[in-house]
Amino acid sequence: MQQPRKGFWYSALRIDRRYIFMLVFVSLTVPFLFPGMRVPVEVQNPARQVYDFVDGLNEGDGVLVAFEYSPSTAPELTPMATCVARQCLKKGVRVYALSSAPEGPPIAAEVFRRVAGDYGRTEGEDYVNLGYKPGGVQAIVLGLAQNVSSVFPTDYVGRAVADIPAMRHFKKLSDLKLCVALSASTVAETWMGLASARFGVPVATGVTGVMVANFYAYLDTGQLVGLLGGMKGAAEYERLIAENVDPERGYWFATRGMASQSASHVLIVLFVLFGNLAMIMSGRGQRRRRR
Amino acid sequence: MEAHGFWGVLGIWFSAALTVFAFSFLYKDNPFYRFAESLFVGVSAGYWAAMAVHETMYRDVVVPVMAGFRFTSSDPAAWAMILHRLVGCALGLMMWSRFLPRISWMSRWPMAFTIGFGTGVGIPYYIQQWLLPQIYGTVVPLTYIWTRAAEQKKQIGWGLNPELAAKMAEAIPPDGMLHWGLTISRIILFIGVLSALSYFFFSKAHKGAYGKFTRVGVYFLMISFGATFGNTVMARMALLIGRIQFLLYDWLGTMGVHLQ
Amino acid sequence: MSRSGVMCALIGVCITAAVALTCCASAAPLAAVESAPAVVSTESASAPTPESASATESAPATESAPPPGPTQPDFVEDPSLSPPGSLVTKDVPGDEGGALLLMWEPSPDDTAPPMPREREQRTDPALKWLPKQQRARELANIAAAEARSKCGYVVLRKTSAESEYAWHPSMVPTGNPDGSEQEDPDFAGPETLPGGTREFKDESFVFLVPPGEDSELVSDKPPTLEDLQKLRTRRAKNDPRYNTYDYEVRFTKDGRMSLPAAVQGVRPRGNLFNPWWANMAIVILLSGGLILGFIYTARSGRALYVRPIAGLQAVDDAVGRATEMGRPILFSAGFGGVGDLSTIAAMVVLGRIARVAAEHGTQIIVPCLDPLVMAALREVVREAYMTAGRPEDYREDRIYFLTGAQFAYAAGVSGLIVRERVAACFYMGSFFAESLILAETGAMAGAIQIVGTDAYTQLPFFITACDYTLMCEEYYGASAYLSREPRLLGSLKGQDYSKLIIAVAMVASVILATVLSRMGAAGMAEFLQELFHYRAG
Amino acid sequence: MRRQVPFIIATVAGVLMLVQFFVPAHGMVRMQTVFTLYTRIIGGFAMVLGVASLMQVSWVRVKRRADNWPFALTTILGFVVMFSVGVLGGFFIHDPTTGKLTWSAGIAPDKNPVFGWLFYNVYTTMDATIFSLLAFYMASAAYRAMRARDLTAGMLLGAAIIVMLGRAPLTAYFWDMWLVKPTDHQIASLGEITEWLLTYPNTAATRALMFGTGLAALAQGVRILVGLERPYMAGTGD
Repeated sequence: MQQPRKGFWYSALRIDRRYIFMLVFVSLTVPFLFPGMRVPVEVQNPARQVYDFVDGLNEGDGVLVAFEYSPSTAPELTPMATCVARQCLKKGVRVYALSSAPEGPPIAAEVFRRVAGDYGRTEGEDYVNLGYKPGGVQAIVLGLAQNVSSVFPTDYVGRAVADIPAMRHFKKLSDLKLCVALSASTVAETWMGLASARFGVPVATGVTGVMVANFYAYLDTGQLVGLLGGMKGAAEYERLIAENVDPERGYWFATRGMASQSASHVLIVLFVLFGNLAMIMSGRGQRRRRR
Repeated sequence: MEAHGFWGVLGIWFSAALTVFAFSFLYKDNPFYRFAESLFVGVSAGYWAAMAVHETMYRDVVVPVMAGFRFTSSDPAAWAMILHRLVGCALGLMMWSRFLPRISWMSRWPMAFTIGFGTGVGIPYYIQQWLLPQIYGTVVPLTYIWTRAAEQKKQIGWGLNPELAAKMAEAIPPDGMLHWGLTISRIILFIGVLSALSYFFFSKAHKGAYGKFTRVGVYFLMISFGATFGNTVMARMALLIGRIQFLLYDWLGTMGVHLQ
Repeated sequence: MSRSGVMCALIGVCITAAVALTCCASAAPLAAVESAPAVVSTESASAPTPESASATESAPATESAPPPGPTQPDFVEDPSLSPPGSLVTKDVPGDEGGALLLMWEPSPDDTAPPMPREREQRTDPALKWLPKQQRARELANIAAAEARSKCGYVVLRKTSAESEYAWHPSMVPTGNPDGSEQEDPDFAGPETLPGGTREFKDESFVFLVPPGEDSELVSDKPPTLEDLQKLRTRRAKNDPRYNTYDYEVRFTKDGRMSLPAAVQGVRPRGNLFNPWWANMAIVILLSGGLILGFIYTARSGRALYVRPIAGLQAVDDAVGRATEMGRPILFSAGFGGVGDLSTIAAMVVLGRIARVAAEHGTQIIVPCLDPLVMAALREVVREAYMTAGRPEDYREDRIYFLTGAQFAYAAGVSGLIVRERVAACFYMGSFFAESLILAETGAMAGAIQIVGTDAYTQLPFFITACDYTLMCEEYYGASAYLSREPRLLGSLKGQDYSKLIIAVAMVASVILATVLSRMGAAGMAEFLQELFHYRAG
Repeated sequence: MRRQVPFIIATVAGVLMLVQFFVPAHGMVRMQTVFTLYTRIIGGFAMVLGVASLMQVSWVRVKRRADNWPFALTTILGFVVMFSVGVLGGFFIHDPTTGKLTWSAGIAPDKNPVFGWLFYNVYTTMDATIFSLLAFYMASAAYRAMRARDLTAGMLLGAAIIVMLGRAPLTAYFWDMWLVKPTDHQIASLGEITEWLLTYPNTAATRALMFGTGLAALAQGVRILVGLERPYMAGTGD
């Protein structure tokens, strides 16, 4: 019964986890020391569907971007918001941003500040940052379906909605052609359930990698028109933007992170394989009961 | 993050310090991490309490009630509005009866209300979100047959750009052909749904042929969990990449080192 | 329970009915004056329906507002153009009462091909399955678009109390439904509906909120009382509870417009049932009925078989091991609120764990995320200690509120696990991203970890890092199995049979759909799918 | 009385909300608004209860000079500063154009410099950093915990590896270069394999889980409505 408690494989399994942490940190940091490196990204269908849907919109249509996340998940979700804003504003599609989280509007403002100037778009005419509203996303969507100005009497900087030219084309939810819900929580599902199922406005979502697998079930039923999953999804969208919309400025944050992302994935896979190999070699496979 | 100023730079240094403190937990538990942790606990409690005071007590109670009193003379409906706020506050105050054990039974009323409300709202939401749409998505013909009309309709619906639409139109085989790939995939999907559902069926012991079938369900579940694991690795790495970018670009940036 | 329970149930039903009636009564003015007296004629005949006195009273000064519409219409009235025929209104079914459908026959001068009505679009196989926006795009693609752009229709509206018609708000680019817009200098006439249009859905109605609830009041620059009064007066005109409405539809061509087809004294109606959700009601009634039925079967004493849930034995083992080692155990009820079902299941499991722990004399630590949950868990543990006959060992300060923030909580608990050298960790409830921090720290500390959660995104980490995992329903099943209540077991059976029904329905529908589509009856297959459709409108 | 009134309240509130969903008439919609308001207000008051508990625990530790009491003091200080700045800052903002404090009704972090500074440099930073610690734990779990002990675990592992490699652009690129292009697309690209895995087997299992979770939630809801479970009774003595 007693297994040998020494040997290379045994000690490999008992290795201090701090070395593992160190390897992770190195694998993520080193690619950033070579800023010129650009990893080619293969575009998948769910991201292409979002791109194609926006591509099919006409100048003057309205798209709502819901910034339902806090800065802690910004590395994954902000590149998506930037891409949507870039594609829409380049075409002249109006973009409306809002949030049910107090952390959302500053991020939206930053995205617009970064993108709008590139295409000569102005706040109020081509895009509006409506700010945030407490009380939960359900109340917001139900209110928007009736009348925007009842939920958002002013925009983020306090201008009355009645004075904003772009808001003439967004009086209630059904005036919009697409909602993009960017979220790190089940809020994206709520947007989908209400805006799409109840009020008939197509919804695309951008979610963190954790939630992607579950959202495929909604993609299949048509509850979503498209899906951006994690930083990879954002990088795919960035590639579509860079190739079709704006070759100068398409590649941004997510693509820069892809080298690190690849390195870390390979590292984790190696960890899994090595750990299993060590388990087999040291004969510790039956130690723990599993289901 | 271009414009900084003194407070901006101080903020970046302070957050960089907190970041390093938090990472130091990976080495071992230490006072620096404890400091960052306890500060975070306090600050987040303060943040949420301030939000509660401001968004609930002020915005939902004080503002409407104060405004409502101005209308009571012209519109009796204002009294009803004020009454609703007061009822809400009364229920909220009953929660505080927990501070006094002798009357703590009063706190059951608001709790009962909250729980009943959540239950009533939750039931239709779950059905609408998880039951019907997923049945709807499963109840499709297992055989997928190409038809030009259906494919082209999809393209109009998606609003594809012309080149892509033309390329896709070329790929459509003649009407009436069975699409083998999709058909097999749909059969797999259907078997997967049924077998995984049967794993969560508690009225029959997992024995014999039925036991094998539920075993298939477990395999599907495991593939799904594996996919979730893979995607989550991507998500967590992305977040760490975000922090590393903060350290490399913003923090080093304040010291005049520009990597980009 | 029995007699007083029945009494209470009766009282509950009575109160439910009373409150429901009260609520419907506030919607009663809508139901009383419905769109029935729609006058179908081109020459306006009967007077508008008189409003109830109370309604006029609470609508602040409707008559004082001047009509905001343009006084000089941009179309010249031309009696030689034929007006559209037989204008009728129809309430939109299954809504709150904020929409009204106008339907008319196209003017004889309208040469454009008729546009399919929304109802017809639903049944048109070419359009039926497209969402609303895509349907509109498809319609616009149809070749007749050119003919349709040559002529059109305009809709004018006024409240019955007003004297002058104005362009319908949705036809005026600046028109807000609340009428709060300024005069637009660029106004160049209303946006007309394309030729061939036969219906128009007026969705511009809004319900006035009680005074004081206006969202303007919470903005940075709250309006003065007078401004707000004016705003409310303007908005009241769009509230169908206080007004009835007169409509005119005119045919337009080349800057001219025909005489109107008019309808007077109509208003939308709030409905008492949303037919689009009938299938949902059936599911709730069927499954709920099955569950209740099995509960009462179980209470009558009949034995109901439930397959053993293996994870539960592990719970007792873990507490036993903690006792041997003389270290505390940790319980986390996750991130659900006190009303969440996952938290309630956690309470049941905690009751069991705490009782075993009390019997063994093992300490139990419960850090909480939610003050309500904390209060509830305290009581659960106290009761467990009482049941075990050791109320003196119960220590309230071991069950405390840590923080409401997710990662502050994760950080706090992981620090706790290391510091207190916890021997067994139980994570029961709904968990999010912090699951890995908790599970990994516990694994590092060498604790036995047992998980029950309905958060399927977190299951892979729990499965890989913990000793035993109750997945999703198994977790709910465990709470039924543990509490050994016949009622809970009964409801588990009810769920099982609901699942069986779903499975049978799916198998039958899929086979039928496959056969039908092979036989070329794809429409029938789609009808089958439609039975499970979840969309509202 | 003490036992039955809460049950009646819970049942009435629950049944009314359930009925409200199917009855779109304005009165019922209005009732939902009012009930939501009640719940929000109750939640706000309950938050005070929770914070009081946290402060009590921390204060006791400071007073008794328990282990690590300075950290408890840090918590209290952090709370006091953030709370007072947040509440006061919610009412007064510093207007940069006039240089005066003005009355306000906004708590938005970037309208209030002190609150914003604490929010972005403490709250946000720690939130993001602790979130990102997960990446390290993930790696450690992959090395120490993910074991192919049997077929099911092997499948979990295999699916995870495929997805991880498929989501890593670099490996997908090399797969494409070495396997897909030489065989003239007879072998699917790694990205396509991942997509298929996610779209079919993954969706199948997700659906089964959704059915189960939805029904379980329904059952528990029914039990609460008919009073077979009374979670609201807990925590109040008696």
